Formats: sequence, C-alpha cells, structure tokens
Amino acid sequence: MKSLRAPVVANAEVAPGIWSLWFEHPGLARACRPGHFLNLKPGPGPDPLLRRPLSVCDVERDRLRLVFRAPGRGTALLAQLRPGDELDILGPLGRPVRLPKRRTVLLCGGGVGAAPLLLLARRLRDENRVKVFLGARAAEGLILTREFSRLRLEVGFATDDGSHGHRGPVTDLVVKNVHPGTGQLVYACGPLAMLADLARRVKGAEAWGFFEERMGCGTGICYCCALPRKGGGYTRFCQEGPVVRLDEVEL
Amino acid sequence: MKSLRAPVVANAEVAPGIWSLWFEHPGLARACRPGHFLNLKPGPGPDPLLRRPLSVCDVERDRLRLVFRAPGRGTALLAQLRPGDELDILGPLGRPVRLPKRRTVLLCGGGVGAAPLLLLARRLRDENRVKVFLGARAAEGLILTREFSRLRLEVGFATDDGSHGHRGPVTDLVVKNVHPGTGQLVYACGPLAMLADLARRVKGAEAWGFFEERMGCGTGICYCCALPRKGGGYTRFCQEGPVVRLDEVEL
Amino acid sequence: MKNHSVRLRGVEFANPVLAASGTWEFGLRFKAVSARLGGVVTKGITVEPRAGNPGPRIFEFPGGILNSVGLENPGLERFRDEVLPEVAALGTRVIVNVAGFEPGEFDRLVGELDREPVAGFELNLSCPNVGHGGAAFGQDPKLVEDITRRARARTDRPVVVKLTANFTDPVATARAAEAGGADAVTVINTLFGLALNANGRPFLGGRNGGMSGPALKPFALYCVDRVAAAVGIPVIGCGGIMDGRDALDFLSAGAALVQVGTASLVEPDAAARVWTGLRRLCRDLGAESWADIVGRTRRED
Amino acid sequence: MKNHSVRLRGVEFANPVLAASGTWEFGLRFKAVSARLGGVVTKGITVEPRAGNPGPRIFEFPGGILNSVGLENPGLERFRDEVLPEVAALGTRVIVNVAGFEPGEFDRLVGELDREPVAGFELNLSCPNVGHGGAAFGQDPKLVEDITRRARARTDRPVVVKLTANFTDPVATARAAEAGGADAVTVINTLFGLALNANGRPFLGGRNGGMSGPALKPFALYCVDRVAAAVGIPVIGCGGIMDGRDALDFLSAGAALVQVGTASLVEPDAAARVWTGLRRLCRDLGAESWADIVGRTRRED
Ligand SMILES: Cc1cc2nc3c(=O)[nH]c(=O)nc-3n(C[C@H](O)[C@H](O)[C@H](O)COP(=O)(O)OP(=O)(O)OC[C@H]3O[C@@H](n4cnc5c(N)ncnc54)[C@H](O)[C@@H]3O)c2cc1C
Ligand SMILES: Cc1cc2nc3c(=O)[nH]c(=O)nc-3n(C[C@H](O)[C@H](O)[C@H](O)COP(=O)(O)OP(=O)(O)OC[C@H]3O[C@@H](n4cnc5c(N)ncnc54)[C@H](O)[C@@H]3O)c2cc1C
Ligand SMILES: Cc1cc2nc3c(=O)[nH]c(=O)nc-3n(C[C@H](O)[C@H](O)[C@H](O)COP(=O)(O)O)c2cc1C
Ligand SMILES: Cc1cc2nc3c(=O)[nH]c(=O)nc-3n(C[C@H](O)[C@H](O)[C@H](O)COP(=O)(O)O)c2cc1C
Ligand code: FES
Ligand code: FES
Repeated sequence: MKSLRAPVVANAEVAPGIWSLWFEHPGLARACRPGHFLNLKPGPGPDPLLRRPLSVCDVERDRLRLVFRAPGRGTALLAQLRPGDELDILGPLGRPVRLPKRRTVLLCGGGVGAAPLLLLARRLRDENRVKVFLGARAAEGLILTREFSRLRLEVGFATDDGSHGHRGPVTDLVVKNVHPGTGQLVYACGPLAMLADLARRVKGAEAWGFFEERMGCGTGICYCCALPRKGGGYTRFCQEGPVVRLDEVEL
Repeated sequence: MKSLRAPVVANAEVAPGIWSLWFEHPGLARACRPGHFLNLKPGPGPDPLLRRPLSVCDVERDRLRLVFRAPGRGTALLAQLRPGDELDILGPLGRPVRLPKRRTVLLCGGGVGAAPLLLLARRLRDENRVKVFLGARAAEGLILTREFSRLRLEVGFATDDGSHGHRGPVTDLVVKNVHPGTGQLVYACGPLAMLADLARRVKGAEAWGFFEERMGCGTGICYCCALPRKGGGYTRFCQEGPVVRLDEVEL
Repeated sequence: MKNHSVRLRGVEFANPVLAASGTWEFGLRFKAVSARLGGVVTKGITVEPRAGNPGPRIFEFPGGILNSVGLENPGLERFRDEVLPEVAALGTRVIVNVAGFEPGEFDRLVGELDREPVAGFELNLSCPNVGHGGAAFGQDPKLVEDITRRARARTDRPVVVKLTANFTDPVATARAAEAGGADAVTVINTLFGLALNANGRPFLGGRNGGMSGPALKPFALYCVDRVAAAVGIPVIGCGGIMDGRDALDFLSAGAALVQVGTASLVEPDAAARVWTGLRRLCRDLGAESWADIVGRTRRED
Repeated sequence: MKNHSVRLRGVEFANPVLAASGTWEFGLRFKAVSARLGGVVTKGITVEPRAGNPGPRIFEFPGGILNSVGLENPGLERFRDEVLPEVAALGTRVIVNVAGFEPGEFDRLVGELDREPVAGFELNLSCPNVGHGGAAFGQDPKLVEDITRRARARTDRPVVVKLTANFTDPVATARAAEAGGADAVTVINTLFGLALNANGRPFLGGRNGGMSGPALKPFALYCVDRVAAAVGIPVIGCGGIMDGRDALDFLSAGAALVQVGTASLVEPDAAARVWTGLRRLCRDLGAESWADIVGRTRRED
C-alpha cells in the first residue's frame, strides 16, 4: 500500500475549532465507504512523526470531505492547509460499515463525531429509515446541520446548555427512540463517555460505535490500537473497526 | 534577548537554488550593520530544532533582505515562506565589521557568499574605493550583479567554466588587485576553500573572511562554533566573528 | 554491485534490509513489500498467548514514539498452527522473534519452531526476568550467554540475539552472545521512556514505554559502531532507520544487515524504500560488494 | 503558591528552574534572564584550561542535537580570577559545574572554589577516567561514592552529583552519590550518540557526541522517576525541557528542581519561559506548595 497525494480544494473553520477540508482524489472517492478512515501525514519530515486518522465525512463526485477538530500539533498543521496544498494520505483504512436494508437506523453524533455519520446517512437513507441525533455543549458546536437537513431525514438536537434542542446528553434522544424488538440499529460517534453511556442505556437495539482512540499505524501491523474486549483481550480496532459493536468491548 | 517577529514581504528564487527574501522590521533595519547575522527559526515546533544563521544582505528603509541557498531541511522551509508569513528572528548577532575610511577595499564573493558583501559595499562606498569580485561555477550562479552595478563600483566576475568573466577562481582577481603596502583591505565570503586560498595568496593586505560554519546558539552560550585559532585553541566565531581576520585562524 | 545478498549461517537473504519485530506483524499485511525485503522478523512470540497492555499503547514525542504494546501475541501454538502456514507461503525469509519470561522459554520456543519452515530466530532478551526481580535478561551478560547457548543447542538455523542498551553496555552482552554461539546480534531494541498526562500520571496503559524512531538513531548508531568493533559476528543495525541514507550509516558503522521498525508505521512501504534508497546510494558510491561499505567508519584509508 | 523557593542544604533558590551546564556559559550573556531563574549552572570547569574539540561540534537530528564541545573552558585559575568576579555580581545563585579526568581533580576544584562566592557545586562525572581505560567515573558506583565523599569533605555548600545514564543504571549511582554525602543528583547528562558524513566518517570533530533536546525527554523522565523513588535526596531533572509542561512532568516524576539546556540555544529566554509556564500550570492546578506537585506520579490518591 502506497500513500496517495491529493490536492486540497477548500479548507475552512466551520465552527469554533472545527475545520472542514475538501480534497480531490477520484480513486479514493470511489473506494471510500462509510466507516472508512484515512491516515494523514500532518506535514513532511519526521515531526510530527505519526499520521493522523480522520474519518471520511462525505464524498461528492471526485471530492472527499474531512471535518475535524484540531486539539494538537498534527491537526493544527492540517488546519493550516490552503487550496492547492497537497495531502499525503494512506487509505481507505478500516472495515466499512455493512450497510443494512429496510431498517430503522439511529445515528448519534457527539460534537465532531457527527462527521463520519454524514456519509453513513447519505448511503443509508434510500433503503432505510434514518434518524439523526446531534449533540454538543452549546448550539455553536452543532455541526453539519444543514448537510443532514438536506438529506431530508429526521434530525434531533441536544445541547448541554439547552441553547438548541433537548437540554441534556444526546444519548437521551437515542434512548427515547429505541423500540426493542424492531430490529433497529444504532451508530454512534463521539467521546468515549458518550459511547459508554449508549452501551449502558440502549437495550434492544444493535448499537455500534465509531472509535477514535490512539493508533500507531492504522494498517494492522503494530498492535498499538487496543480496545478492551468483553471477556478479555483487546480488539485491534484499526482492523476490526473502527466501527465496533458496543456490546463487544469493555467501556 | 527575545526573538523578534517580522512579516515576509517577498520571497523568490533568483538563481538556481538561491532565494531572495525581503521582510519588514524597522528596529532590525536600523540596528543591522554589515557583518551582522540573524538566526532564523525554520518553522514552529521542535523540528528542525536549531535556528539557521543568515547574513543580512541588504537593508532598504524598514526592510531587510536575505539571500540564501537551501541545502537542507531548514532553509527549504524558509524558501517556502510566502508574503505575509511570519519570520521568527534572533538578532542582530555577531560583531559588525569596523568600517574603514579612505581605503581601497576589495570584496570577494564566492557563490551565495556575495550576499553579505552587498550591504558592506553599500556602507563602504561613500568613503572608500570599493572593488567587488564575484565568482561562481557558471554565469547563472552569479548573483546580485545588478545590485552591485547600481552602486557604481568596479565589479569583476570569474567563473570556473569561463561562461562569464575570468575563467578560474575569483581569488585570482583579488590577488591581481592587491598592491602591498597601500593599506588595502580584503573582505571575502564564500566556501572555506576559497577563504583558505585567499589566506594563502593575499600578501600585503589585511584580509577578513565571513565564516559560515556550524553554530549552535549564535549567541555565545554553547561553544559549538569553533574555528581553529593560529597558535592553538578555537575562536568562538559567533561572538568574535562571524567576520574574522584570515591570518588569525588555521584554515 | 552484482550480488546484494547477505548470509547468516549459510542462509541467504536477498538484501540486507529486514522488517523489525513488532512493527510488521507477520509480514502478511503488505505481502508485496515483504517480498522485496531481505526478510521479515515477526512480532515477538511467547510460549503462552499474551493479551498485551491496556491502551493507550503509543505516545508520540518530537522525533519518535513510545510504545507499550506488551508483547501481545497469539502464543506458540496458535502461531505455529494458524499463522506460520500463511507466513511460510510468503516467499520471504522469516525470522521468528521469540521472547520469554524465564530462561527456559527461549530454547523451548526455538526447539518447537525448529521443525517449521522459518529462516531463523531472533532472541528478544528485553523482557523482565520474572524469576529474578524483573531486570531484563539482556542486561546480564551471563544470562545472555546461557540463553544463547541453550537456543543454539536446539537449532542449526541462524540464531540472532537482540540486545538492549538499557543501562547496559551492549558490547558486554554482544560478546556474551558471541560466546554463546549466536550467529549475529541485533543492535538495538527500544530505550526506556516515560510520558505523563497533564495530571502527572503515566500516559501509557503499560506505564513505561520503549522509545523508537529517528530520535533513537544517533544512540543506536553509536551502539552499532562500538559493538561491531568488539565482536566477530555480524551486527544487525536497528533504531530510527527511515531512509536509504540511514541504512547506509548503519552499514558504514559496521552493520551487515539493518532492520526498519517505526518507519513502517508511517509508510507501509518504508522498508522497501529503504532498500531502494540504499541500493542507489551504494551504486553512486561505486561499491562492488558490501565489504566496501560495511565498517568503513573505522577503516583506515 | 505563596513560596516558590526550593532549598538545597539550606541554600535557597528562588524557584526550581536552573540553566543547565554548558548551555548558558557563565550566565553573563543574558543577565536579565539569569536573574529570573532559580539559579545557573556554569559551563564545566576543569583544573587546566581546555581548548575543546575541533569542529564541527554540533549536529542536528529530528528532535535533538549531538554536541562534542569537549569541555572547552578557561580552567580553574582563569575562571576564578577573571570570570567569577563578574559572575558573583550577577545576583543569581551560581552552581559551578566541575569536571575532572582523575578522581582527585574534583575535590581539588571544589576545595579551591569553596572560598569563592558560589552557591554550590555540581560534579560532572561524565568525563572519561583517564587512569582507568576511559570509562566515565559516573559509570562506576564505587567511584561515584568516593569522588562525592571527597568533594563533600571540602565544602559545606550544596554538592550536586550529575549522573550519566550511559550504559549505567542511574539508580545505582544515585544511591552511591547519596551514600557519599551528595545533597542532590542531577538526572541526566547527555546520552552517547554518533552521526556520520556521507562518506561514512564521523561528522563531529570529537567523533562521538552527546544527545540532548526534546528527543531525550522520555528517557530522562524515566530515569528521574526511577531515581526519585530510590533515593532520599532531591533530584534535579534535566533532559529535553522546552516549556513549562515539560518542567511540570519532571516535577511530577519526582524532581525537586529542573535544568533547561538545549532550549536556551534556540530561545535565549527559554529557561525564564519555562519558569513562567511552570508557575502558571501550578497555579491552574491549585498547588499550594511544591509538595503538591513533586512526586505525584507515584502518589496514591
Ligand atoms: C478511526 C479514527 C477516525 C477519526 N476521525 C476523526 C474525525 O473525523 N474528526 C476528528 O476531529 N477527529 C477524528 N479522530 C480523532 C483524531 O484522529 C485526533 O483528534 C487527532 O489524531 C489528534 O491529533 P493532533 O495532532 O491534533 O493531537 P496530538 O496530541 O498532537 O496527537 C498526538 C498523537 O495522539 C494521537 N491522538 C490524539 N488524540 C487522538 C484521538 N482522539 N484519537 C486518535 N488519536 C489521537 C494522534 O493521532 C497522534 O498520534 C479520529 C480518530 C480515529 C482513530
Ligand atoms: C554567520 C553565518 C551567516 C550565514 N549567512 C548565509 C547567507 O547569507 N546565505 C546563505 O545561503 N547561507 C548562509 N550561511 C549558511 C547557512 O547558515 C546554512 O546554509 C544553513 O544553516 C543550512 O541549513 P539547512 O537547514 O539548509 O541545512 P541542514 O543540513 O538541515 O542543517 C543542519 C544544521 O547544520 C547547520 N548548517 C548546515 N550547513 C551550514 C553552513 N554552511 N553554515 C552554518 N551552519 C550550517 C544548520 O544551521 C543546522 O543547524 C551562513 C552561516 C553562518 C554561520
Ligand atoms: C510498536 C512496536 C512494537 C515492537 N515489538 C517488538 C517485539 O515484539 N519484539 C522485539 O524484539 N522488538 C519489538 N520492537 C522494537 C523494534 O523491533 C525495534 O527494535 C525498535 O523499534 C527500534 O527500531 P526503529 O526505531 O526502527 O523502530 C517494537 C517496536 C515498536 C515500535
Ligand atoms: C552544547 C552543550 C554543552 C554541554 N556542556 C556540559 C558541561 O560542560 N557539563 C555538563 O555537566 N553538562 C553539559 N551539557 C549537558 C547539559 O547540561 C544537559 O545535561 C543536557 O544537555 C540535557 O539537557 P537538555 O536536553 O535540556 O539540553 C552540555 C550540553 C550541551 C547541549
Ligand atoms: S494502529 Fe497499528 S495495529 Fe492498529
Ligand atoms: S554558536 Fe553557541 S557559542 Fe557560538
């Protein structure tokens, strides 16, 4: 597997501290499925050394979109990229979501966790009933709301401070919409605490989480990614995930 | 001493592999004298770790000019700077040249070594007779020729391949113009081999070299810069130089 | 150079670039890259399966990483029965990295795998010696010699001893490995390191980690230079090799082969690129055989 | 925190951040910065003047540098007569770093400088022991104890022993220093390293160099954590400290003071910034005294 080069088409801060980056790569645009992630070199040279994993947020013809927070040095460099700059990408990586048919699918995004759910929603909505729940600390942290609306799905919001939608955790909305025994599916992406909350509270639906924890290679060769598996041992979630059934891991 | 920030005004490749960068900093523009150098951080963060020393090539009102080759990682980053980007500068450093009066001064620049001689020529020419000799492998490597011409000095050229001016080392031109006992001064900047050649061949004139060897701090605190002194020991040339009398060091 | 191969105890490696243990799994993930290398060293195998350390298992610092994988591996049996058949089909020289927590585990692993289609063994002596207060085997020359000798007795294939430089002069342990009958020594394994969270607690799930990557290179090169001058068996250089020039430096310092570790985490084809780069550099140098390069740092000319 | 000072043998340092030896000359170049620090450690002083190594003396690698200055210094006499008067006027605590090539040189240096206005001494045991085949004093716990005891006998001011971790467990030498009467240990000095030219020859004029900078931090932090747990005297943390967070990490791991080295080569006010940053972090943590921070990595709560 060789790393790929692709030109940045646009990059802008879309919410406080959150960037949306479009780049062009026909091959990747064709290959990327919901659940795939890309591993990006933050800059040339040996520092920062490791690639940064980011989920594919959306695909439009030959272009792909990444939406990311910039908590550290590597993503800060990605945030500085301008149109015409080149990305150095390894991917697609991970195991894509197996897309269901004729189901009710609840999507739950916390903060920037909304990002990978957009592509998933897009690919699910024709053959499933999709409801999306987005949460954030305050209204300004809710992202991709317009994009989800354009998909003509049911979209619910939750904020910790009640500034938009339900006041409280976004998981409340999911729990309220779970109807046991109806074959519902839940896909969630967000902080570990949110996933743990869902794992505890969602009964009677198959719930999956997008895990965004530390990785080394992202390609399965280093064993540096480790989610504790129920019953012992660890899941190398860059290979078996990053989307993992919540009842299979210890949270 | 705090490092200074200054915006890049222009940056362009002026000869194959040689960049000319203008930046604006009124304070530095006032303070910098011929022989001063600046120590530039190639980028933010810990890699590359050390600053890169570059001589002040020219000053025009509030602006300063650097002219540099990009042999490695740090200067490659400097070469990529665009107008509006910020430089992180420590300086002025080193001991400026004590400017003579009413003398004949021969300036000898090998390759990019012409850079610091431009400011020196500008400051010398009103009160001295200045002759400039520039050398390079081939004509395309001769830099700053227009700038020197505008100063209305005698300018001579030498190239290894004879494509412009004298065929042979630029030091030939200097040697031809030395008249012992007339109080001439020679200032030279270029490869170590060129300085050594001058040191050997110039008899009867006081010859100085701009030394561009490895440094650590550039500020005198680390003892990582070391030119072997005649008679033993080393010259901490970031302090005692970077312009050092050629007969004081072992070349 | 007409012939790029290197031999250890008669086993021929097509070129001197190997994938380092723990950074290339079993060579199966990127088979085309494995096939271009001199060989691959497997993830460390222990007698019993090991789950490894809790996460996080990796920390990044300027120029390198710390890892605390904790030797997660399927154990001897599953490795032999489930992994090896696939590995054997790779068409690449496979060196099995074996690790133990008691001296007897090393020769047991070597003995049981000696019947399998593997090219040789690398003894990873960096694990704590459980019976002896936890210092690593590799820190005690006497233990190194003893473990090497016992492994030597169990196989006729190449036995490589991977040395640690943690608070230990690898010259002493390299000599011990040589005395014990090793065919080569790998210099070096990771260096101890600690990273903390903002709350002052260890960042890594395994508490301490092992340093690797370009930040390790000057130290690793120093170790190779010393060890190569001190022993008669080949040295396999390892630590921070990212490109052909790095590999050339290790050969110059006296290594006969090199291993590429951390670089493969960043670029899956890093080891193959190291080989391409090294070959080009040697061609530009006009080298006619590895002897022109290996050890030239100390050669008088 | 109301009181930021730290004491060693009764000598008070206004804050726990010192400039490291060899990276701050004698504190005279940037006096305003020196004045804001807890203290400065001088360039290593030897009995005889030393010209140092030929250039190049510095090499850069990802995350760090190698240096081979070779202890260039004016020697005891000129240091005492020409440098010290100016240094004494600095108004900062000045610790003199002393280095020797024979055991007797350390106590001689300490003895002769004990009459001068210096705050204390740091014994740099990383030089090769000329009489004993060239291994450094700091690699042999018995020599460490002996040299420390002899220095101790010559002064009532703080004696700090600067440890090497080169192929040596600093826990053993720290215990030896403690037994010899040291008031503190500095952990750690540079780590061996080698860099080569394209032609395979050593890049540095002094052949080998010493690694420092951020690349060293995880290893240095690991050493501090271990040493602090093993001895009762204060530990001075050193290695790759670039900002307040780095300093906080060393204090958490058990250091009572820290030294800033390589960072000052890049930013002359780096050490002062480390102190400003550390102070802010400790304020944000609500620490009321250094005891709230120092050693919290191992504290149960
Ligand atoms: C499969 C996957 C998909 C992801 N998708 C997205 C996304 O679409 N949008 C988004 O904003 N974030 C996403 N993340 C998280 C993102 O990778 C981290 O925020 C990012 O790596 C942090 O890098 P940094 O340089 O800012 O931080 P630094 O602190 O400089 O990073 C240091 C090291 O830690 C790693 N790291 C730090 N935080 C995380 C984290 N939360 N998860 C994984 N590694 C981390 C870095 O990759 C790097 O190796 C994803 C993570 C994974 C594993
Ligand atoms: C006082 C002084 C003034 C200088 N003025 C100029 C100038 O005006 N124009 C110009 O083109 N060059 C000048 N140089 C040389 C310039 O500093 C180097 O070319 C530059 O540092 C190389 O950095 P790099 O990142 O390209 O190389 P790298 O190989 O990445 O550098 C690695 C390390 O070596 C140092 N280094 C490498 N080559 C040199 C060198 N020749 N001299 C000093 N340090 C070196 C770097 O500073 C860095 O610390 C000057 C040097 C000095 C000491
Ligand atoms: C994630 C990871 C896992 C490793 N696992 C092993 C192992 O199982 N056995 C072993 O001998 N070395 C192991 N190592 C050490 C490497 O083989 C190599 O010696 C070290 O990383 C230095 O080389 P590098 O700088 O090229 O990575 C591991 C290194 C890393 C980074
Ligand atoms: C250029 C240079 C010179 C040094 N000289 C000395 C010295 O004379 N005595 C000494 O004990 N340590 C010396 N050191 C080691 C530093 O004091 C410090 O222990 C080491 O650099 C690690 O810290 P750092 O990573 O903050 O630089 C020197 C380090 C450098 C970089
Ligand atoms: S990150 Fe390397 S195996 Fe998953
Ligand atoms: S470069 Fe540090 S003293 Fe000259």
